[in-house]
Amino acid sequence: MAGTTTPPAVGMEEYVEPTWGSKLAYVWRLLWRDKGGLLGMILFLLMVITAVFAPIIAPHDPLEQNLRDSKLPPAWYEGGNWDYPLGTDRLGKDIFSRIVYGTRVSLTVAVFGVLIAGGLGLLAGLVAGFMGGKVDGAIMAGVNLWLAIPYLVFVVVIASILGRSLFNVILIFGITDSPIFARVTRGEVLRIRQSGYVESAISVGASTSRIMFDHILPNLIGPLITLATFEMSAMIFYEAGLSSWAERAAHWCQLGQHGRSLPSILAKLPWMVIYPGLAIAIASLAMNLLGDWLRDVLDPRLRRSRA
Amino acid sequence: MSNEQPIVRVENLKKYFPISGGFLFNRHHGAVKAVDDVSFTINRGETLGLVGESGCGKSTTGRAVLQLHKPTAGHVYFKDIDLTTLNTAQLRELRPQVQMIFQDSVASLNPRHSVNKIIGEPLRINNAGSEREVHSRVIELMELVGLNPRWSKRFPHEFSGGQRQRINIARALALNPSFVVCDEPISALDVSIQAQVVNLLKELQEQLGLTYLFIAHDLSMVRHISHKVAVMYLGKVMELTDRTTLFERPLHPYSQSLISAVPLPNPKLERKRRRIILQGEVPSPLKAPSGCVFHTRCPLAYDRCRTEVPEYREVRPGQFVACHLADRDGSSIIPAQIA
Amino acid sequence: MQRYLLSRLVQSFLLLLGVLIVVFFMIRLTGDPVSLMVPKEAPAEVREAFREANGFNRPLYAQFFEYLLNAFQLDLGHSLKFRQSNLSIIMERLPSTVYLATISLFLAIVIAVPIGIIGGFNPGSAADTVGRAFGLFGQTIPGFVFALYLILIFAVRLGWLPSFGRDFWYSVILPATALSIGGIGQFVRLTRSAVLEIRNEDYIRTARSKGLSKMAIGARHVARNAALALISVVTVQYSYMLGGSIYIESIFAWPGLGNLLQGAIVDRDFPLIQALAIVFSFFVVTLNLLTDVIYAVIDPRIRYGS
Amino acid sequence: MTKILDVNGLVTRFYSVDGVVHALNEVQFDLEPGETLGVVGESGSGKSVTMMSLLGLIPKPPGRVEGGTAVFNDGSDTFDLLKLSEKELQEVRGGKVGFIFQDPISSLNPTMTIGKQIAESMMTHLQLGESEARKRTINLLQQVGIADAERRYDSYPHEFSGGMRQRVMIAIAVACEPAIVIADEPTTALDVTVQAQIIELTQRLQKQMGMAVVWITHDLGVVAGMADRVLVMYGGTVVESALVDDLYENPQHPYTIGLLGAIPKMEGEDERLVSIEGSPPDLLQPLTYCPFASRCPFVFQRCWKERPLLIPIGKNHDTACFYDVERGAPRDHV
Amino acid sequence: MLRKSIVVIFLLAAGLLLIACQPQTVEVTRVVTETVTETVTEEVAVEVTRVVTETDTEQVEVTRVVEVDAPAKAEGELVVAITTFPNAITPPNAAERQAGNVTAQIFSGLVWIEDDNSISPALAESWELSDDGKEYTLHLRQGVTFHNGETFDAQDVVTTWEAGKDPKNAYAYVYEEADSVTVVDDYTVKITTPEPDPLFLRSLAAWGVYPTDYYNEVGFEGFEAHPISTGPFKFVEWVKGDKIVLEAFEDYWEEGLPKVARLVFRPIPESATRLAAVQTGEIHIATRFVKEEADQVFGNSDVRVISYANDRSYYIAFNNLSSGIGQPTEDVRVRQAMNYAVDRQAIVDALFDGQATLSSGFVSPFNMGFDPAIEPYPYDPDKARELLAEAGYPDGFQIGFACPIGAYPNFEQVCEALSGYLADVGITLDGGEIQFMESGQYWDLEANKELPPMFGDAWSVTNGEALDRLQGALLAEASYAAWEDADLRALIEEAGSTIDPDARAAVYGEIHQYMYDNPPFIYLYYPNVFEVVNSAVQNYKPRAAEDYYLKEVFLANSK
Repeated sequence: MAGTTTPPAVGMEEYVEPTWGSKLAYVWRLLWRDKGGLLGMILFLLMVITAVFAPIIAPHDPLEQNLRDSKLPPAWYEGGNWDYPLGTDRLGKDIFSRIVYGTRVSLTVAVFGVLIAGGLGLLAGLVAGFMGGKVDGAIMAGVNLWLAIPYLVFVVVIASILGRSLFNVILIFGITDSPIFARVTRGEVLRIRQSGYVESAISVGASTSRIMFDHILPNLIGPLITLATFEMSAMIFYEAGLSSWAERAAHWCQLGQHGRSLPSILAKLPWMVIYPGLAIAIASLAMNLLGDWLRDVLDPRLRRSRA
Repeated sequence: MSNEQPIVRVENLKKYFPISGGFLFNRHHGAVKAVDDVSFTINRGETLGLVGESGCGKSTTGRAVLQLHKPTAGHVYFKDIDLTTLNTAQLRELRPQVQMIFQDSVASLNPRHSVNKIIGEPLRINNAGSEREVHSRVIELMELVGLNPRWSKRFPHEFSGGQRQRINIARALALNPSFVVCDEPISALDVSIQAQVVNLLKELQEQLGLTYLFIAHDLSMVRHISHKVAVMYLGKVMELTDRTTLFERPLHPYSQSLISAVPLPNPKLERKRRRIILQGEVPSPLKAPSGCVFHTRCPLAYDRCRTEVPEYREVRPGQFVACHLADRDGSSIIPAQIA
Repeated sequence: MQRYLLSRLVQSFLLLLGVLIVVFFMIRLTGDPVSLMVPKEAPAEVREAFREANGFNRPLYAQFFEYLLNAFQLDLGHSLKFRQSNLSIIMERLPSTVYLATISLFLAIVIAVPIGIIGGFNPGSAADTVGRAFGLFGQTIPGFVFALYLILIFAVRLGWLPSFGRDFWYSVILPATALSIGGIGQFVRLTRSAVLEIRNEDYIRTARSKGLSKMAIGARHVARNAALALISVVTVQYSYMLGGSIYIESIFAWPGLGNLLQGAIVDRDFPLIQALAIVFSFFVVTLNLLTDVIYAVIDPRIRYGS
Repeated sequence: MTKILDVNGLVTRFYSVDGVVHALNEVQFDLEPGETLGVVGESGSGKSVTMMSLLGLIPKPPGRVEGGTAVFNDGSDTFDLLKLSEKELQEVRGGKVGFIFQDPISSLNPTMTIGKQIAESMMTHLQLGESEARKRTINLLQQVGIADAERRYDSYPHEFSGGMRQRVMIAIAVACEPAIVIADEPTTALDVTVQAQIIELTQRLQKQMGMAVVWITHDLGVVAGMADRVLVMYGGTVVESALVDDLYENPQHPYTIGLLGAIPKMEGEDERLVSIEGSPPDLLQPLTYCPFASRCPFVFQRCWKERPLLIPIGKNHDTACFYDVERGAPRDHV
Repeated sequence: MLRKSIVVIFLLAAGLLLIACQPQTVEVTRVVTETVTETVTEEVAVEVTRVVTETDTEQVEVTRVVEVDAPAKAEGELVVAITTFPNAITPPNAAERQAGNVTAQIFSGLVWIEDDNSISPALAESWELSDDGKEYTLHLRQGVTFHNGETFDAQDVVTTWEAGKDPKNAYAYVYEEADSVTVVDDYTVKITTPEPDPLFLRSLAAWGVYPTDYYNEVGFEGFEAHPISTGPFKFVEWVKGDKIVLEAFEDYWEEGLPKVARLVFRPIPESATRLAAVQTGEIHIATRFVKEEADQVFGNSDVRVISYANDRSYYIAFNNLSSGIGQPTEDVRVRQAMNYAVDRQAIVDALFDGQATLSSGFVSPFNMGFDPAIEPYPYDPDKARELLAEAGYPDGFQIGFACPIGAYPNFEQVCEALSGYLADVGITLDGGEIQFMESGQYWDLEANKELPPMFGDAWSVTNGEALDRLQGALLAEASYAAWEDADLRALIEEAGSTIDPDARAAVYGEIHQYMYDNPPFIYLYYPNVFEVVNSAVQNYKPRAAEDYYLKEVFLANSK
């Protein structure tokens, strides 16, 4: 062997532990590559900021009524003024402030709805997937049953029993959406259980709880986060439709509140619907784009390993 | 090896997978006899190679030996303890001594765990000391298997196939086992890397006095690493003997054809060689043939093979065969078949 | 395969039984049916008479078993508002709903699948971009808002199409368009991703290695396999269109089940809501079963599978 | 004899998330009519990518063929494969060049009968009608050793065993009697006994139809028995090319030497296997020096500075190395 | 991908452009409009739309002059939109106004209520009431035939009563108001009531008559499926959920009526669709619009807007029967204060574009005995604060407040606005917010008297007298009552037993005054309802109770 000076071999470079900065830079690279994801992320962050700082951003209390200033058009139209940038509704509430606070409500519904649905679904899916056999059969039969019952029945029933409140909207979303999470969780659990690393963990004597919490749960996160994003988008979408429902809270659109007169509002006071509607569409779009991106990034089957 | 003391003794091991299904109530429609009456012993410090084509039950045997699949029947003695009688807790206690290296090095490493976590997991499970001690043991193991210890915080996808298999080996060795089942540890690797891993396994065996059950379908590798070799076909051992005997004077027609099918990396020899090309493929274990399971593909099969299951027995000292022909005249059929 | 289908049939039956039970108790949870159903002005004795006449004074379990027994005899009770058997009311409306849903589904497939296929075959192309945007548009625009604009434009402004009802063969165009928009969005995205995935399959590489043209690969190899990926979504969407078309049917005064349900909710006609819930569940369960059958028919791996 | 295929300077890159993968770096080889060329190398060495690049089968994006020529000449036609339009390539694929892929399970369309999958090729290239194609397909199925071909025509892939599926793949590849068949690791997923069957079948068909066969494999044993010539690839480039006997007896590239040493013998006492330490090269870097440098036992400074090109060192024997193994010293005239 | 997103936004924006083209119109027409339809001469109906702009300049615009030329015989097809799917089209079952309006075209009652609420003969040509006020003798019209050719006689009235009180009917109790119905002779019947009932004769208007033979033949179900009576239109078919088709009855007892040959009812629940369909000419008459919708067809000469006040009184009720016991609202000054605290006019302007009549009590301007001298409470927050202070609540108080959802137009917003005004005088809400409830649950709680001490509701009457509304809301034993006041009870009971209309009107006047001084409610408004009809429709007169009769309606030929 010819004794020679060799520079460090390719691929053998010193391992640098990723810092927060480098991790963020990596995420940024992934985002930059998928401009849709980038847009989704920016919009999502905007939504979060809007929700968190709603009292600072909104010029008015969303519930404050001022009948003298009712039905003002957006500021740039004749008759509008910058006190109410996007105009007012029939009680003289500021549409812009309502959208700002509505972001809060929509995000709350989406986040907690997904948390409930995800929590219930995760639990059911984990138990079903992990226990297998009769337990699995029973849980999945329940899941199928749940899915076979029309969503409106839940709405009608919960509305009648518990009345309308933001919490109940969340509850409805949580309950009706949980079977989806259960199915996905179960599927993933079954897949992960079959995986080599679980088998090898068993072979070194890992306990059931260790397998559950150390091996199965962390690997569930990716697919579930992706699913959650899509479901949040759907919830924001439906919350607008159901918002008749959760009264009082400052909602986007409040389609139900306008009830049957929505079309006439569209014609006469379009700003009352357009801007909130646009907010919903943008939110829904953001979550969809973000979900698409997360699916690409988090799905281990699509992730490229470094050769 | 001089040490002739059996450390692992497998007796009449069976693993049947029930086929069930149907509506309303699960009914058993029969069973796949993945492992059907397999017996062998492995001496301390020795390697038993287990070869056969896919679906022959060699991996299931490996898992059944380690009780990762509960055997349907039979006994597995490890240092005279019958593993089949142990409950989960007792087994867990014994796990450190018996370990397994899995085939697919990608799938058998949790993608979300660092190397440190993966290799240290068996130690942590068995409470082998403080985190600092565990870490120093991990470093030690990484060095042992030829991994740069500074990579301990990396994740599996940042390693190449060969390196991942080294991680697997390091984990298996973490608890100082005396017996390791290697389930096709090299078949997913490139040729040059295969040699690295096999060399490593051999070195470790010499260094640590390990006993291996080495499962593979690559006969040349099995020959290289094993002391004894068992040939499986459809859940049964067809032939078991020391490796020299098997490769030079195989008795079972299946062993013969298997050996003859291995391509040799030598063009001249290869051109001269006459192969026994078996017809067809391994039948589905769902519908295993009657009599000798090999009779449907055996070039020498005759009536008796179709009806009567050949007895698995010691035809010559140390050479166990399950074939009626070997019964008649074990040695006479060899020269006719192998060039 | 017959065994498989038989077992799915039995499962579906059990599922329906479950639905019957759950729906009954859920509806009962909503409160005393009598105060919901009797007009506000009615005197107290009228309420009691009503309670008695409808059997609401009996113990719950007795009511439940009678309900179950009746359900097995295809008697889903009587509507309070219409004073008719629920099933006969539903059967009167069913054809309209099935017709609308079927046309909508057809429309969604015919529009969305080609867009998805083109996008999936040319990811990143202009056609793909437009297609994806169209898909997102379909998924983000609320169907009923879309419906109102359809009426404003095509009925009021242009006067091309009727604004409501089911009087002419072309009456279905607007409601079907409105109802299909969400499905179009979903189908575009799913078809696209299915095609993208299938494009990377080894057998497509094989097909290309045979020298087949893009068209031939698309038609012979991608389409069928993409269809497999789409079937379950299509049936889910169809059951949604059958059951969830409340807004659309209501806006277009379409004489179907969604409209009926809308009215039933407004009128708090709980027996009818209950019957409709059961019928909608029946759709879901039947369509699930149908999905399995279709899979069994077109996927040879199931057809001959173990 | 004119070469049926002459490839020079083939460059293919993949534009991936992590950067540009330099998959092929000026690959150079040729193929004579009727010969069997073994292409050996480990995964990522570029064996498959080379063949796929020639026929436009690499996924685009992210792949891109960025340079080189590949002159195809079957006696009647001469053209550069890399300059053909997609439409022209379609005529070549399946018609003049047949492909056999590694995994017969995923490489067959699960929802199409195997008969149709074979006949499809004939109908495309030979302009046969359905019944004629069916007749010839059944005939072909018999030739590749599928019993009861008439009935099996209408079977689906999942009803076949692995070996049978690979026979179907072979039938697809040779359906239009191409001049070249490229077999991409066709036996890797198969058992040894089945592998032997497939090798035998391929050889028989090759003789019968007079095709040139390119047999891609990582198993030096397989090509030893069947190839006329062997190409060893490493790091997206050809490192050695020689007649089969010459290569096995007299390997010149350190990688080839290592590869041969890594295979255990089937006879005699076992010695320690020669293992090539280290890992395959990172193709994210452009190849400015010898790709094998980091693993080479003979490496010296020049190897890190310059990339060795393929040079003839004997009759029909080329290698890309600065070190003369026989002499035990760097080559001086390169 | 960025490109894609831009396209998405572009598409969304394009969709919104359709909406965005509206605002200009809106700003231009942001005027207080008032649409009045009046018949100017007998020969020519001129529809006059008077537009009063903000600057008070008056514009009179003649949108259309139509030849009034009533056809000699019934011709043309009149299509009327109804807002719900009728459950039934027989009088004892037609559960709400829309179904009742279909029924009214098929059936004729025994008496007829004129537009001014007076009673005139219909199938009963004349009647006498016994001295004790419990026995009515009706003399029936002769020569009246049913749609199936049967002749109408006294037995049919008995059949009508018997069929009507069948407990299967939703409104059986209306028929149970009669104790007995007996045949005196072929054209005379005697009807007795258990107590003297001033409103009984009115309810006979709703007794659409049943043909005895036919009813006995087809039974309850058969009759529901194919009703037959003596009305101006006869039943043809009912396509459930789609349409109800009637056609003119040639032998109708009123000479020369009806004037359209075919009458079709189309259920269209969505108001936007009704509005679209009436604009396209697919339907002729569409009802139940709000002002904003009616404004949309402003300037469209194909249709005209009809608006009129609806006798539905909106109010916020107080409770002194259950949840309100011990609450500040038991003090009359507090209740007065709360009436002063609310700017009704502002609410009505903001939410109804001013299209509502303010309420001064439970006896409405459309009711017998209404005293126009009693003005609605003015908006006077200072006075409210003063009264509150007087009552011992200078800083206000906190109280529970509930409102139904989806029951009445804009009512949620009305409640919100109201709570804002109450907050101005220091009255805040329990839990800080209004308890909004689904209407079903709401009525349920209301009937069980479990609503909070303050809750919103509305009550309509259709017979021109406030009695039903007074009895239902203010007598403790009534299902939906939450307030009891001994003096008020005495007055209501007096009104309920005074047969003489003039005397009754005087009692109503007293009640009006009493309830103004001693309000059990916060009075709100009577909203106007809007209808849009095709310009060709002539002689169409809806009433305050939202009911209408189409026998005299005809379609002008000119187009």
